[in-house]
Amino acid sequence: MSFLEDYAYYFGAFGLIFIGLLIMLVKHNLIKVIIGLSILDTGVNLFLISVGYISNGTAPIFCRDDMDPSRMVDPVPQALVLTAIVIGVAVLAMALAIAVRLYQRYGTLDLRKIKELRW
Amino acid sequence: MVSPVLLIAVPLGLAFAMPLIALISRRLPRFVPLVACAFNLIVAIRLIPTVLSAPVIQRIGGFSPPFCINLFAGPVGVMFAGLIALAGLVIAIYALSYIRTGPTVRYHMLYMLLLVGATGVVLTGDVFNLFVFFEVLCISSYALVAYFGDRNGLEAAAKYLIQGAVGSALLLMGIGLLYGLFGTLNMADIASRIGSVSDISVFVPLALIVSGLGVEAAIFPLNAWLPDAHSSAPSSISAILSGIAIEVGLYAVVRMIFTVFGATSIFMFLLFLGVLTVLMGELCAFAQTNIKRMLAYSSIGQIGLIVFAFAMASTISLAGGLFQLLTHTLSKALLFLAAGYMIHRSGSMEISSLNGMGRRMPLTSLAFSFGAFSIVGLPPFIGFPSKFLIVRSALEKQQTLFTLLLGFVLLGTLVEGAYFFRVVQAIYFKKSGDEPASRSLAPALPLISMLILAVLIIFVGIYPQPVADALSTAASDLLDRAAYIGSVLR
Amino acid sequence: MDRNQLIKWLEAPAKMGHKYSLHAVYFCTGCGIIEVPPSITARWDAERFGVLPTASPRQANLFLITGYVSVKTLKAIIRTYEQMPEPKYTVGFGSCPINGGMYWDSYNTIKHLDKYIPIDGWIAGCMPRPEAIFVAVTHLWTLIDKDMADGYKRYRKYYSQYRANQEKVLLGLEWPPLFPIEAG
Amino acid sequence: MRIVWLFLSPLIALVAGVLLLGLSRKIMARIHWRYGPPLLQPVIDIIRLFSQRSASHGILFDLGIVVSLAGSLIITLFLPFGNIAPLSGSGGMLVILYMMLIGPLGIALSGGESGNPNASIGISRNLMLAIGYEVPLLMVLLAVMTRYGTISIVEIVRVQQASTWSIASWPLVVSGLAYLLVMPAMLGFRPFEVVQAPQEISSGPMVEYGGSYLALVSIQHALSLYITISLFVNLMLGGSGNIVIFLFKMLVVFVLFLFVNAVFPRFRIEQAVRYLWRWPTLIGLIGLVLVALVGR
Amino acid sequence: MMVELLLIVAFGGSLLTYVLGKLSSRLRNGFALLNALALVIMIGMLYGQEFERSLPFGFLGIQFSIRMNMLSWFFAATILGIGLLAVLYSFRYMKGKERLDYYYFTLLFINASMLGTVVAGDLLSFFIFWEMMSWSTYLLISLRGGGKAIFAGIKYIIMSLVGSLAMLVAIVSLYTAFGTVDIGELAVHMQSASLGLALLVVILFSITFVIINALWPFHTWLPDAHAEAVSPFSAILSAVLVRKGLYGLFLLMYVILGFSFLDRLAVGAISFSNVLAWIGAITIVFAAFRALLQNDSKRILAWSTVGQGGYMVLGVSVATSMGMAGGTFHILNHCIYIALLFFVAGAIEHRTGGIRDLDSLGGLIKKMPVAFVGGLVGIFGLIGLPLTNGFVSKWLIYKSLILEGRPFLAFAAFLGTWGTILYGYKFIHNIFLGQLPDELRDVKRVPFTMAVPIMVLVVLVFLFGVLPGIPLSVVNQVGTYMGFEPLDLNVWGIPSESGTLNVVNLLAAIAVAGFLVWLLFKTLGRSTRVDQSDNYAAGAAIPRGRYGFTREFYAPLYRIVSPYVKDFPDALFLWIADRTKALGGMTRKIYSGYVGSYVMYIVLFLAALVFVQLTWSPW
Repeated sequence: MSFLEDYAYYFGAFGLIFIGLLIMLVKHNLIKVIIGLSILDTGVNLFLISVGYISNGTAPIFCRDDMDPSRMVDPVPQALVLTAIVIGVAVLAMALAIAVRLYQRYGTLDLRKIKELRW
Repeated sequence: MVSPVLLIAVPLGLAFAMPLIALISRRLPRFVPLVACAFNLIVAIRLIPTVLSAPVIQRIGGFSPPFCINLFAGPVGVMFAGLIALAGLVIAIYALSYIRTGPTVRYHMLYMLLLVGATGVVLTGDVFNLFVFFEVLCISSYALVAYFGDRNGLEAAAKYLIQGAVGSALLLMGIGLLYGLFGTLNMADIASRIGSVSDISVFVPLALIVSGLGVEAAIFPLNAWLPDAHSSAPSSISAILSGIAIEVGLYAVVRMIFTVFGATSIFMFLLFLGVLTVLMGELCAFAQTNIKRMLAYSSIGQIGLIVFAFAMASTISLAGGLFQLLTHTLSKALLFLAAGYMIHRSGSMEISSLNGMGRRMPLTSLAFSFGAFSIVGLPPFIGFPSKFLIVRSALEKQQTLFTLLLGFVLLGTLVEGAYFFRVVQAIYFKKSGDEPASRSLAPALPLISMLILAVLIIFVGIYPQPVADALSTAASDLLDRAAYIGSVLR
Repeated sequence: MDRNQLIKWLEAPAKMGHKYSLHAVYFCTGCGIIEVPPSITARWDAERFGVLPTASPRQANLFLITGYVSVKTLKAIIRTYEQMPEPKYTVGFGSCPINGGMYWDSYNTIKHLDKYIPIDGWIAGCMPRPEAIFVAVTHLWTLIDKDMADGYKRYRKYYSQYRANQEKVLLGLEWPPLFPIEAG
Repeated sequence: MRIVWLFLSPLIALVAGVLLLGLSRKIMARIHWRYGPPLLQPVIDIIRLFSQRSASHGILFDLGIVVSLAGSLIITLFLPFGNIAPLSGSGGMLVILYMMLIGPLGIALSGGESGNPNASIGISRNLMLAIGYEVPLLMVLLAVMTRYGTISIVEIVRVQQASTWSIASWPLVVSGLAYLLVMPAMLGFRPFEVVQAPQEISSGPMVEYGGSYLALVSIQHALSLYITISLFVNLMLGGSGNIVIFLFKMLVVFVLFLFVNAVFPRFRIEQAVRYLWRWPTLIGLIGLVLVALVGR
Repeated sequence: MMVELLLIVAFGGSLLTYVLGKLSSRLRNGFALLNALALVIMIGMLYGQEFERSLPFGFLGIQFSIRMNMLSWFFAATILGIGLLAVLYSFRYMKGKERLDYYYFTLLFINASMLGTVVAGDLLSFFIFWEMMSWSTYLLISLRGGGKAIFAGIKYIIMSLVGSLAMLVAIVSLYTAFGTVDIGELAVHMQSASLGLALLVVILFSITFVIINALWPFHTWLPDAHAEAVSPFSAILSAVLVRKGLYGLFLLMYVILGFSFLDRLAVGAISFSNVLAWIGAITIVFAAFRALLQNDSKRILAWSTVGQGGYMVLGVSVATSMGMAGGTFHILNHCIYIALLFFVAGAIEHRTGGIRDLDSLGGLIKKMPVAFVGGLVGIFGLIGLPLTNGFVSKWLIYKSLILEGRPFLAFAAFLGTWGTILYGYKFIHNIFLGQLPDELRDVKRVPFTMAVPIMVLVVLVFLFGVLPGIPLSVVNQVGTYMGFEPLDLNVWGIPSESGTLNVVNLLAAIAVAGFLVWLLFKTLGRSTRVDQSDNYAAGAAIPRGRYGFTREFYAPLYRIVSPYVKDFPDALFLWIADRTKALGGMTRKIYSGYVGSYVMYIVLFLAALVFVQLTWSPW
């Protein structure tokens, strides 16, 4: 079980990533693709978090003398993820804004029909 | 002693101050990018003599590397920063009169953010920081591509965004893996430890990062967004995207591969990829009838050429690649700027609508042909020394493979020549259809910006020696991992 | 070739040339031409008299009009005659050129050819035999000797009359006058 | 002596050429079972022509003829006649080859100026026929020059007299055969009489010539007969040190081709060129290859 | 400093011409002429000097240098001479046309670049000038506008680009091998070069020079370009620009490599010079027959330029002093008479309102006597009739071929000459002879400033034809510079044991014979001038408008040869261009416009990376 315990996050993360990618590959609706993108982002974030995660760890703050540094959760990934989430949100907002405008212009969100630019 | 932080901080501050400035006067924000870029340019030029002797390491937050986020202002970084500032300045001048409609304040703000992102990417010494700056660059360019809010712009922006987001997700994943492996995000630190783990475990982040950055760098086949975005964006943005954004992406790829991973074995792969990119880009461009799409595909071809040069990984080839990068920035920017006004005048992006443009807009046409000649690599324009260096480096390998690949690359150049000369002919020698050949110049400001670029193109083309010297220093900086690690982890 | 003739030739080589080198343009106007091929081929061999068919009037000095002359043909005859270099000799062959022959009452046949171009000699008959050509040639020799084959001079002298006749029957000519026509 | 020959040899050539012309008419007549004109009939013709008044079409119309005749006259100075070749030291075979152009070219320019389409057709046929027979002829001449290693015709004649006639020596016999096949075309004899073709295009380039023009052209024609045959005799039959023997050789060759002339009908120009580019060229090529293989 | 000054004057003059053109067209014309004249005078002063020195600046660490010797001087003199005449000619020809400033600027700029190529002392500056020459030429070819001219321009620049890329690779490989591109130093280094390198360099350079020299099978750009350019520029193109290819060959074969070295590259009979000679031979015959099929006055001349290039290459590749002299002299001669012919064709074009179609011209001898004399003399030179300059050089070439035992090559050369006669006569006949069409009744004479260059060149054709010793002494010095024995010369020709040439004898004979015949003709003949309508037409009066035979002048011959002399290389190149475009059309289909597939590409790229890693594990 320890294996599953240790790596469950990774499986979850990669699962999300694959789900996200799959959605982006097979779905034709722009909103769904954006949802896929969001899932992908979430997966990546989860992955980043899990890199630094130690089960039953402590906060990486030396508030007491007997804190075991090896039990501390790495703070850096969390900072990273925080940033990444912000960025993800920005991208998402951007994407949605564009989707709205696109719908206004094209009257559809079907990416198979939004193919004026090609070749 | 100026600090490289200023290169990022000042424009960033100005960008966010833009809405405030707009409160003072609606006319003022237009000049802010000008000021910022001029400032950056001056700073970069001031920095160059310093960094040529030794790179400036700017630590942020008081820690010392590898724990802090550091800026590494080496020759390459500063040169790129200078280049970005230069291109930014010229295009800002152009945009003064080109961008008149729409939310202009936001345009200038996003434009500044784009430049900040680009400058950040080239100056940073931290992997995650790289990602952040990249996202700044990307998000602002998504928005800028859709600036006019027309059908094509929005479609291109949507596609660009989706691909860009996938790319950054991959990049982020790669960075996460790197961190998982080494527990550090400092490039120099990672570089110094990269040998300590097995090849296969380095490979996965490498593959992810190369694909992630490759999307932005428009390496074939990750470049599907490029023709759409470049052709649909406003011409000033096309110019900056072509001239700066993909270059910065390339820089990032090169920095990661050369300095961080030191992965010499991927070069062969990149070599073939570069040749393939050249051929794909040029062939697609050859079949185009839309001028901006043609220029965009030509950018792909140029990227291929630069990748080819970088992948040969010798001092000369790197210098050649950097030189080609410079060439591409200046020439393609010039081409897009000139094409922008010609399109503005004729109202269509079809090449056939440019017929007889040489009489209607003589100076703009002249600028366009300078750009075209330069891209093709004809002396005495700037394209020639760069092509010369690339050819020289390929031949100095003294291997049949390289000579053969060079042959393919030159084939690509030939095709490039074919379609560029076609356009130049259309501009000068074809009779325009119905419109009487009245002469009208583009407004003065765009002309000034084009003139600056044209003069630079010719001047460096005639006298490339100082640039080449500086670039070969930069190239050895890129190649010399030990020096990099040493100077950061001092 | 007796001695006297030799002396005469030395005196007037041109005349000798005109006599013994009659290059003919056989103008195939009508049936008369049928007698010409026998005369120049092996049966009668005109070449021994120096008579040789030529392809172009420019090279010829003998004009043999063989057969009836219609109005339309007359134009070609005049043109051909005018293009021949002087001195030039004209011979009408058969009765038709002389007086219209059996077409005497045709509206479209020229009855008096010598109203339109000068004729130096006639060969009567319908058809004349090929021998008659040689008779004509020898007669022409004597005429040349006596300077009596002067059709071309007459043409020059009375050109305005000839031209007037020609224009009358042909209702105008397409080419300018060969010689200047004095007013009146 | 050389000065005398300078003026004498064109004259001799002229006389010989005119005689050949007369002879040809006589012999042709005999072959046709006719009596034929007197031997001097060409002379009479020329005298007659000179005495006629003729039409001129312009300056070039006059000049072309003059240049053509002058060019033909000069070639006789380059061709060894017996042992005499007053100007052979001024350029050799190559000059002869080029000077042989002047005759047809002069007539072509003059005839072209006349503006008569028959003349133009004749000239175009003349030039086409020329390129037709030049292909095998050049092969033959190059074979001879390469074989003897010189471009001087006097030298070629000398070597032949020292050893044996070209046409009787081993590799050159093939070339000689090709030369024989193209000779009628060079002489303008049937079956290659397409240039003048009196019945068809009214004697081609000469259609507008009358009077003195035709006289000069006749003289030129006579000279070119002489030149063509003399070249053949010099190159293939070893020339001769003796003028009489030389003329006799010429006569033999001439009569030979007269027989060909008398019995053949006429090719169309296309057929002529096709023929010339097939058999004579093939044989000439074999000859040239043989010479190249055998060497000097 | 003279050479530097020369270049400065040449380039500066071209720029200044443009600037002055903005002020006044008169000033511009005057200055252009003055500039060209000054250059001619300066090059005249440089005669016989020989030096080589490096310039105070360089390019990417490579020192530029310039050299002046007889070879350079020879080519420079032809360039500047023809340039002067072309400028003079342009005044009237280009009058009233658009973009004259641009025209004069580009013309002078091309001349300056060509001058640069011949005085360049190192291969890099040679290349730079070469490229400048290429693109400026491209800019001028299409000046006339219209589909054909544009096609010609693009064809030229693409082929030229192929050439220059090949040359770039060659030069850079020399540089990487020896660390220098100085011609003098390379000549020393090359003697110790490996055969592989030498072969590569020779092949690449030859591609370039064969392309620019328009030898078969890379001739295809030339007929279009020369026919479609404006006539003064066609003259420059044909007379001097194309011959830069030969200059390059001279440099490569004799100055840099040396003939003995070239011989080492031979495999059996396949040696460089043999291949070159055969290419020349094929070019001659092919071009001659192609020219026959043309019906455009300038296109005929353009094809003749192709063919004449073959003669020069033949002469050069024989590599005896006689062949060299012939080839080099032929460059000069061709430059004279082809410029003359293009000037004539241009004059016709100018006066008839742009008619180049040989079927619609005729009878212009009466209207444009100067043009006629020019055309006739030019064609005579082209054919190489005795007393014209073409004769002497062709004589030298033929003779060297025959004496070297290369009868097949000589045969090709001769055959080409006969083809030349055919199309040359067609040129003369269809333009000047025959009947004057009604619509050309009021064509005016050649204007004075156009007649002057024509007459100058006419005089030169005869002068060099009658006194070939004068130019040949220069040619001799060129040969000596390249390491050949000087030819034994007189002012009137070449005395030599295996066949001498004495042009003065010829002149005397022709003069005397011509005089005698003329006398005979004048005393005995009497003739009257007749009108062109007084013409034999089987007794009919000829039609007023037009009565001539010009259309399909050599129709029977066309029918025979046209299946065999199709322009196969041209068709091949066009096919390649077409296929490339189709390929581009196909490849760009991968950018399908559907985002899902784009994302797929990213994933696939990643997969490919993984696949490569797993299969070959390079990382």
